[in-house]
Amino acid sequence: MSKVLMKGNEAVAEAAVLGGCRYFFGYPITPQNEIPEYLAKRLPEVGGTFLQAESEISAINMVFGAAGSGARVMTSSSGPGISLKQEGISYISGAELPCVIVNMVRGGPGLGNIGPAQSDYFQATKGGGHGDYRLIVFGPASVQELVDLTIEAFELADRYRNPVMILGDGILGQMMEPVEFKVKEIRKGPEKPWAATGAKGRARNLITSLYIVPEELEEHCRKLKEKYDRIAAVEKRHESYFADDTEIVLAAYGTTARICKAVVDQARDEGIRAGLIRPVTLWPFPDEPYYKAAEHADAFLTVEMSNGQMVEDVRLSVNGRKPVHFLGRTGGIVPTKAEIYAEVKKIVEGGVR
Amino acid sequence: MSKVLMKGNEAVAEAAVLGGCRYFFGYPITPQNEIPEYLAKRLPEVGGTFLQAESEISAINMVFGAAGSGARVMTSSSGPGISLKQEGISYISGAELPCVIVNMVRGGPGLGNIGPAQSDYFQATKGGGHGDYRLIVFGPASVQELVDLTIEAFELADRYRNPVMILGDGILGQMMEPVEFKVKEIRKGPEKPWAATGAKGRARNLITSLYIVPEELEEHCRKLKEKYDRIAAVEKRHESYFADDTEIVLAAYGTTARICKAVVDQARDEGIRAGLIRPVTLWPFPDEPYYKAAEHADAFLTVEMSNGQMVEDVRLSVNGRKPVHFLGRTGGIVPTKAEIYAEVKKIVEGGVR
Amino acid sequence: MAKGRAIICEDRCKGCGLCVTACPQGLIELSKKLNNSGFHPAVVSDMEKCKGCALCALMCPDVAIEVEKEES
Amino acid sequence: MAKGRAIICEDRCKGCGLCVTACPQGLIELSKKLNNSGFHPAVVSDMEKCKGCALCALMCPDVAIEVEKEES
Amino acid sequence: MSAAKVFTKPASMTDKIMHFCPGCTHGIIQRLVAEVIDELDIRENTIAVGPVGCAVFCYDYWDVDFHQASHGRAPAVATGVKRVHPDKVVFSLQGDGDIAAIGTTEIVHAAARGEKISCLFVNNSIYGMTGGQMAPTTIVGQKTTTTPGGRDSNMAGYPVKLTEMLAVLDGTAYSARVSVHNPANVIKAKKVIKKAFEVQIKGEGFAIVEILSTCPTNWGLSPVESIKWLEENILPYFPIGEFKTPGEVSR
Amino acid sequence: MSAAKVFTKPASMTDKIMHFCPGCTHGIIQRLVAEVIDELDIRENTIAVGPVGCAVFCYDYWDVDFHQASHGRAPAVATGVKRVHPDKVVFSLQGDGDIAAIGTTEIVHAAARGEKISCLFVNNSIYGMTGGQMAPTTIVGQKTTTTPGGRDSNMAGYPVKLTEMLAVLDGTAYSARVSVHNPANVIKAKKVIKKAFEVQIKGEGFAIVEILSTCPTNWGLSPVESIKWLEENILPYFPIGEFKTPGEVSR
Amino acid sequence: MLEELIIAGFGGQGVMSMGQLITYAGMIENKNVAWIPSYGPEMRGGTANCAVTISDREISSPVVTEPTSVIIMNQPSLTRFLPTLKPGGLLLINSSLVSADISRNDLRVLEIPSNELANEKLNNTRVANIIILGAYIESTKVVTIDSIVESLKKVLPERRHNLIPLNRQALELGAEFARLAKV
Amino acid sequence: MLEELIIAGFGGQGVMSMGQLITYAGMIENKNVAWIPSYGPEMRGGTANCAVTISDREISSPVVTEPTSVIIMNQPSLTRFLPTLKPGGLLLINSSLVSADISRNDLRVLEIPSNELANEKLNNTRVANIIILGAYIESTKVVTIDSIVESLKKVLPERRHNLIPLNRQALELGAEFARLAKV
Ligand SMILES: Cc1ncc(C[n+]2csc(CCOP(=O)(O)OP(=O)(O)O)c2C)c(N)n1
Ligand SMILES: Cc1ncc(C[n+]2csc(CCOP(=O)(O)OP(=O)(O)O)c2C)c(N)n1
Ligand code: SF4
Ligand code: SF4
Ligand code: SF4
Ligand code: SF4
Ligand code: SF4
Ligand code: SF4
Ligand SMILES: [Mg+2]
Ligand SMILES: [Mg+2]
Repeated sequence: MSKVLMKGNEAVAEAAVLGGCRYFFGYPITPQNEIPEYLAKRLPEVGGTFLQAESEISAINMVFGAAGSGARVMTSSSGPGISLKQEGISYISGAELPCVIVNMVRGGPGLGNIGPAQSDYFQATKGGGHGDYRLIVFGPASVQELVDLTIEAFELADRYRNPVMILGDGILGQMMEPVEFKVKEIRKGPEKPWAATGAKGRARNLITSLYIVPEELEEHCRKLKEKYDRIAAVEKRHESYFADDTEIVLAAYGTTARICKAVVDQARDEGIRAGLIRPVTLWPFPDEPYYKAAEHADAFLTVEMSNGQMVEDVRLSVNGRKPVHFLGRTGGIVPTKAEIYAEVKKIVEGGVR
Repeated sequence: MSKVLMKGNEAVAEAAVLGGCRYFFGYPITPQNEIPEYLAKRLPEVGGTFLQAESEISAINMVFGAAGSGARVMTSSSGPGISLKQEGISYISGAELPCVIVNMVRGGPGLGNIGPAQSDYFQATKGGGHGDYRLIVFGPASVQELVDLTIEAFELADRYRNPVMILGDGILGQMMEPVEFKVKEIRKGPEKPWAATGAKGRARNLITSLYIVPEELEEHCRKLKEKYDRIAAVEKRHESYFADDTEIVLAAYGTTARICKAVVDQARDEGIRAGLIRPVTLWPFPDEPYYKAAEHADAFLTVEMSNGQMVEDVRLSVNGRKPVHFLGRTGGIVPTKAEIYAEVKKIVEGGVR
Repeated sequence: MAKGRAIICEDRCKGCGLCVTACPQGLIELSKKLNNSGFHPAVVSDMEKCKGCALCALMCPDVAIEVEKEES
Repeated sequence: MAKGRAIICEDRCKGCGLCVTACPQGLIELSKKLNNSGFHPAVVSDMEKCKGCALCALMCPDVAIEVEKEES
Repeated sequence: MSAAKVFTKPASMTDKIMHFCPGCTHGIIQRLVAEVIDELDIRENTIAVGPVGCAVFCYDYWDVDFHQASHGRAPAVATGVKRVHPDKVVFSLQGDGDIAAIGTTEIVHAAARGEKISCLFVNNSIYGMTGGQMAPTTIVGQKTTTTPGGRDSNMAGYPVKLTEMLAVLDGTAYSARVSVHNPANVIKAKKVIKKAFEVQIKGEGFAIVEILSTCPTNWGLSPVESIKWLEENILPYFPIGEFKTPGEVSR
Repeated sequence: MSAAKVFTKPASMTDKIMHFCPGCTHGIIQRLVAEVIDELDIRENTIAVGPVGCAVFCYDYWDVDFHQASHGRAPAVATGVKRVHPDKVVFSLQGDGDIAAIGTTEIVHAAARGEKISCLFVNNSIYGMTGGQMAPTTIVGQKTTTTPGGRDSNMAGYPVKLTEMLAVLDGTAYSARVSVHNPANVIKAKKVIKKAFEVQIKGEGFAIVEILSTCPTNWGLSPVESIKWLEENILPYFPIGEFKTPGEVSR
Repeated sequence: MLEELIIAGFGGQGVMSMGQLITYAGMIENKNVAWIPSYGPEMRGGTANCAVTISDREISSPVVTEPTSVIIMNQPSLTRFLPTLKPGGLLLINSSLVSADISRNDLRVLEIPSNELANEKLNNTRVANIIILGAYIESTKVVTIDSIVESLKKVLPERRHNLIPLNRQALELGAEFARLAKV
Repeated sequence: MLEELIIAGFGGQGVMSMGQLITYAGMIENKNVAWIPSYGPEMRGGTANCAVTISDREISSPVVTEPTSVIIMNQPSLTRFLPTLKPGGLLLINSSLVSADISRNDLRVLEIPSNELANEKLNNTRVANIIILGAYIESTKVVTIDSIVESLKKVLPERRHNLIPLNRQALELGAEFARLAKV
């Protein structure tokens, strides 16, 4: 057995190293500090660089520079820090650079608190920065998945020359679960002939998001859109848990999805045909499974640690075929199995519209 | 006739003064510079303060301070600058402070260009910052409406203790149209007993968004949600243009809506029963009119200067009852009447699904 | 010579010992017992010797000490 | 004395006049005619007097001046 | 002969027990500020602006109107407050991470503008609240959770002397560094803090006071050891003194 | 006797006509940088980082690998680049708004870290690109579109002496101010820019060079008048000189 | 009546203020008006154009993509805007600066050597664009010369009002030219 | 088997590491495990608790809201977690620090004066929490004492391995106490 017991944050950090990340730029914020702290020790061991930036804005712009220089690079933060990174994320997306950004979501808005939350879903999936761009967003639900998706994030980032965000939450970052690191050898990124590395023996490279002529910017935006469409065509992922023959489909991601799984277990035990469709990619959102489930399910229940964000994507997916209900807790409070189950029962018994 | 010919940006600035704005904090960025430049002259005339901040982040935090001190206060920016303000906007929303924020949207992502665009719709309406919060977002379509909605923005901001955003675009800010300032006397805000003004003869006031105890933050978020629901119940606004008996309903806001109006004119001239539903509030989004129009319309066409953002809200409103098509131009390019009309014809004639 | 009284609030004290070091007379020590918050609070061993100089209070980060002085 | 030649590229020149001020010999003036970009380009009035000191070129913001010098 | 109180909790301080760790000198600084507010009799005339950092809850301890700021932006928030209430006393308190890392722009420009506010800067050479990461003021060689081998100047550079730096700016009227590691310095610190308030009240301009402070928890030392560590390690790099006083012009 | 070129366009400069307004000394600075790159023979070994400001298109003129930055963040972007390519020469160029307003934190901390990059700072005392608003370096009394009555130090404070300020930091190896308002100063400016590159190449640490420049368009003066205005108004406040040279330690 | 005009040339040729004057005049005549500027990507001295809409109905869209009239002040603008002009539309060219080689024959075309006219008849090249304005007004009757003069009064600062007679002369000169050319 | 345990007390009482030890032991025994910490809002010395899930099936939810066992190390935690305990669940209380006045009678309750035990029997109050751990293991058989000792070896740095015998003693002391109390 090669499993080790690890905190989510530390697992992300180790996974990044295995995924070939050699550069980390970040600024402290709870609840993700174990990531930089782990990497401050670990990166120098593999010849990489850990640098504590003076702010999140500097961190994301260091990432911008390192990504444009051809490196595999990561940053991580939470809530307020991710908000500050929005301009930089827009630039990186506009310049089509690969990087990985971790957000261990905490309670907001404002300073809020450091409890677990999922209220940065809109920001992550719809674009908190300016302009038309998309991040690939993963919503892992276990420490193992944190590891696997972090490693993969670096691959996807390079494949599409696009930032990839890992959207966790305070619980996921702090919890310990046994994990297996399936990747044994530290990965290396592909060759990056487009990178700014010094114009030795070739025409100079330019890393930019500036397209001053409208026709050229439109062309650039069209290219970006085509890329996003391509990603949407092949990268949507979800997990289906007893969702093939259902009265009611739960929709939840991350920590909340774990609780919903337990609710499905209980419901099935008690004769309710409940199921869970858990998006693994939050963008691109796996719409098809929901649309299809609307054929047999009578209703959907989206559960989030927010006042209702992903529920919009579920509604867009179901497209009016069946009612989509919502249950949310906020402020660092995790919805309980009991309350979700009660809601499921109410819906199944026709108690709510 | 008391109309004056004014640039959109200058009109916003004058409207702010009439609306009672006494403080402006901002940082230069094209295409909204006429707003601060106008106010640099104008505010001192009415005993107000214009201050050029050292950055957008400082600007929004000065707004935070002034709003918490009880003032009517405004800031304006565009694209990258608005992205930088996201953390501050989240804090202001969390602390429930009134203020007005103008975004004259330019082409993105990244540095992009200074052409007109509508690609910050998601950021404005879904929350580009962290945590569950909402801005009231106006999408004016003429210089007159810029004036009227700016004045009203200060009222709504104070009424709900919530930031209000004016989402314009490069054209709207630069164009000149005759406007009438219906408000003759400079308005004053209401008393603000909650403001930090020095605890003279009363218990001290605290302006904060920090709720360290999860139960308290959840209670705060619940209060915020109730407020947003209240706003959604009474503040949704739209303009309906020949939209009562239609084959096809156009959905567009701002400058794009103006062009769509001309398309509707042309279509009606040529025997196509086209109509336009123009959201005036982008949040809360006026969903009902679309939902109702789905009864008689065969299809919808959303037109945006983006790769498709508001179209999601239109789809959520129509809720699968009828197909919702999309036409977008980007990068500072304005969709032409001709191309929209062609699309309308294609849809009406069954050319597209 | 002036006579003083340093009154240490047991419940505010966190047992940090800064007052112990600060007292020029060496009058303060940490109690063996725990207060309600689980700290060993500071106590003045021999109040008779207290000069009321308030140096202990100046250094107390938790405003746990009040000092009185007898005026003559 | 060295003889020089300041060659001003008419199309690069924006007629700013900085070279005019810079030439210690006062040899440069702005032409009456317009170049393709609508500027009055600088011209050397009397090339014979040019010393090839390149001070004009040093000040030209548009790298419009090349200078040659005859070696003796 | 009658007994008189020679030391009590200042009136503008609430009764709430502070949340700081045992022996953390943040608490001394909180008290000094309250004492100054009392002495100047400005409790009803003051608006305080707080940091994000261990002092984030200071509104619980000062009985004055209070405005929270986002991390590092207290000087900008204070500017907004002061412009609306030019007749009020507006001050901010920030930690080293808050003021000298993420908030560098805001403090530099509040100073450059000669903003009539008083800024207090608690330098404990570490990020206290987030659990002991390197701060801009961390001493070369000092171990923190993000400099596990000690701060290496080749990788992570040198401590920022913010207060000296601000003294260069013409907008700065008063700039000084104090410490609270022993009673004599506590007394001196209070005088300097008071002066920073007076500079504002007299309209002389921007004032910054840096206060050296301990962080026993994240330094991994007892409170008493921490005091010693401050004396031996921080003081030599961050000397106490007034770097600029009103009337001086730097150029 | 044969004719030799004594002045030509530097090899590492492209043929593209620059977009700067007539007589804007931004152009001189662009050329000097290219000349230095030529003289040090580092064209294939250099990565440049640009600003958002009038020099935003500098990638069109320098024939080197180039990395754009967001407004004010060039030092952070350059840090990212340099850490990945420690063997390359990495430099940035920024305007006064870019470096001394929005980007204050980034330049201060690049300096504090002793980041081995060369930072060029074009001070034209105004926001050129956005149409002439007040800059952090705008002189007291100077009219701009956002100080229509002239910069009022009581409202808008004093110009920021960034280069002097950075000299205070231990991470700064080289800090100097030059000007390009006449041939003698152009020659001197080039020497100083070259030194800033050499400081990096020798691994001595962070270098900053401030270059006084004109903005005829937004100053509302002819190019020749602008030169004069610079001499009479900017030079007295922003004196030319070296504020720190390698080896000096500020403390 | 719906007039959709584009004026295009180099920055600095007065393209923007020509458009503003017409817009102002339209407003004075109680018409519905709108003006939209558009700058090229260059910082200074690049191309610039503006769109003016004047209508007696409410203006649906102020964005002009198929103009009814176009005024051309430099060569690149001719190439760009010629194809957009509505059939039957008016094409006004400053022939002092632009050599017109018009590929369409469904237009009303008027070429005015306005720099020469300004120089020869008024001894002042600064009003070349005002001459074109006069010709435009004569050819379209969208607004009157009086209204333009009225707007000049509002737009020019008091100390420049002495220039108004010269401008009126220029307007009339252009109008006369157009009358004679009978477009 | 699905054990959902909450351990709650003051920060600094070793609450977190108790949970980690059990989790580690579970993993060593090839069970599915998860550990989730939760800190109170106070910076230091405030309340802290952690949730441990051990199961031989895959763990659906690692978030514990209705624990099967609860270990209580301070008074406020009793108030907070008593109501959440599943009927029939195990309530373990350090009675040296907490005065138990249990309002429910559907529980298995075990009160251990573990500070006294540690002091008297082992002459070392530091292992009070390890004694409780031993009692917990005896009462639930979720993992073995051997596995806990095994995890101690992994968790403790080499130079602290000399403490392992003491810890085993403490575990066995707790187990014995539980056996005698026969919960
Ligand atoms: C934008 C943002 N980034 C990071 C944080 C996390 N954070 C909270 S306090 C703090 C720094 C605390 O250090 P310091 O300012 O030195 O204050 P101290 O706690 O040492 O007194 C940080 C980084 C935050 N709340 N917001
Ligand atoms: C975040 C952000 N804010 C504002 C702008 C707008 N902007 C572009 S350049 C510039 C400043 C230009 O001034 P300066 O840095 O002095 O350079 P100059 O043009 O004078 O050379 C500003 C504010 C922007 N692009 N991004
Ligand atoms: S008042 Fe002075 S003498 Fe008395 S206990 Fe305190 S420090 Fe000691
Ligand atoms: S200084 Fe204060 S808190 Fe510390 S031990 Fe003394 S009385 Fe207690
Ligand atoms: S080279 Fe010297 S002398 Fe010749 S034109 Fe230029 S400045 Fe004048
Ligand atoms: S300095 Fe250069 S651009 Fe200016 S006038 Fe002379 S040659 Fe022309
Ligand atoms: S963490 Fe450090 S700075 Fe914060 S309260 Fe504790 S000792 Fe003080
Ligand atoms: S605007 Fe000013 S700084 Fe910019 S190019 Fe023109 S003259 Fe130079
Ligand atoms: Mg600190
Ligand atoms: Mg500038």
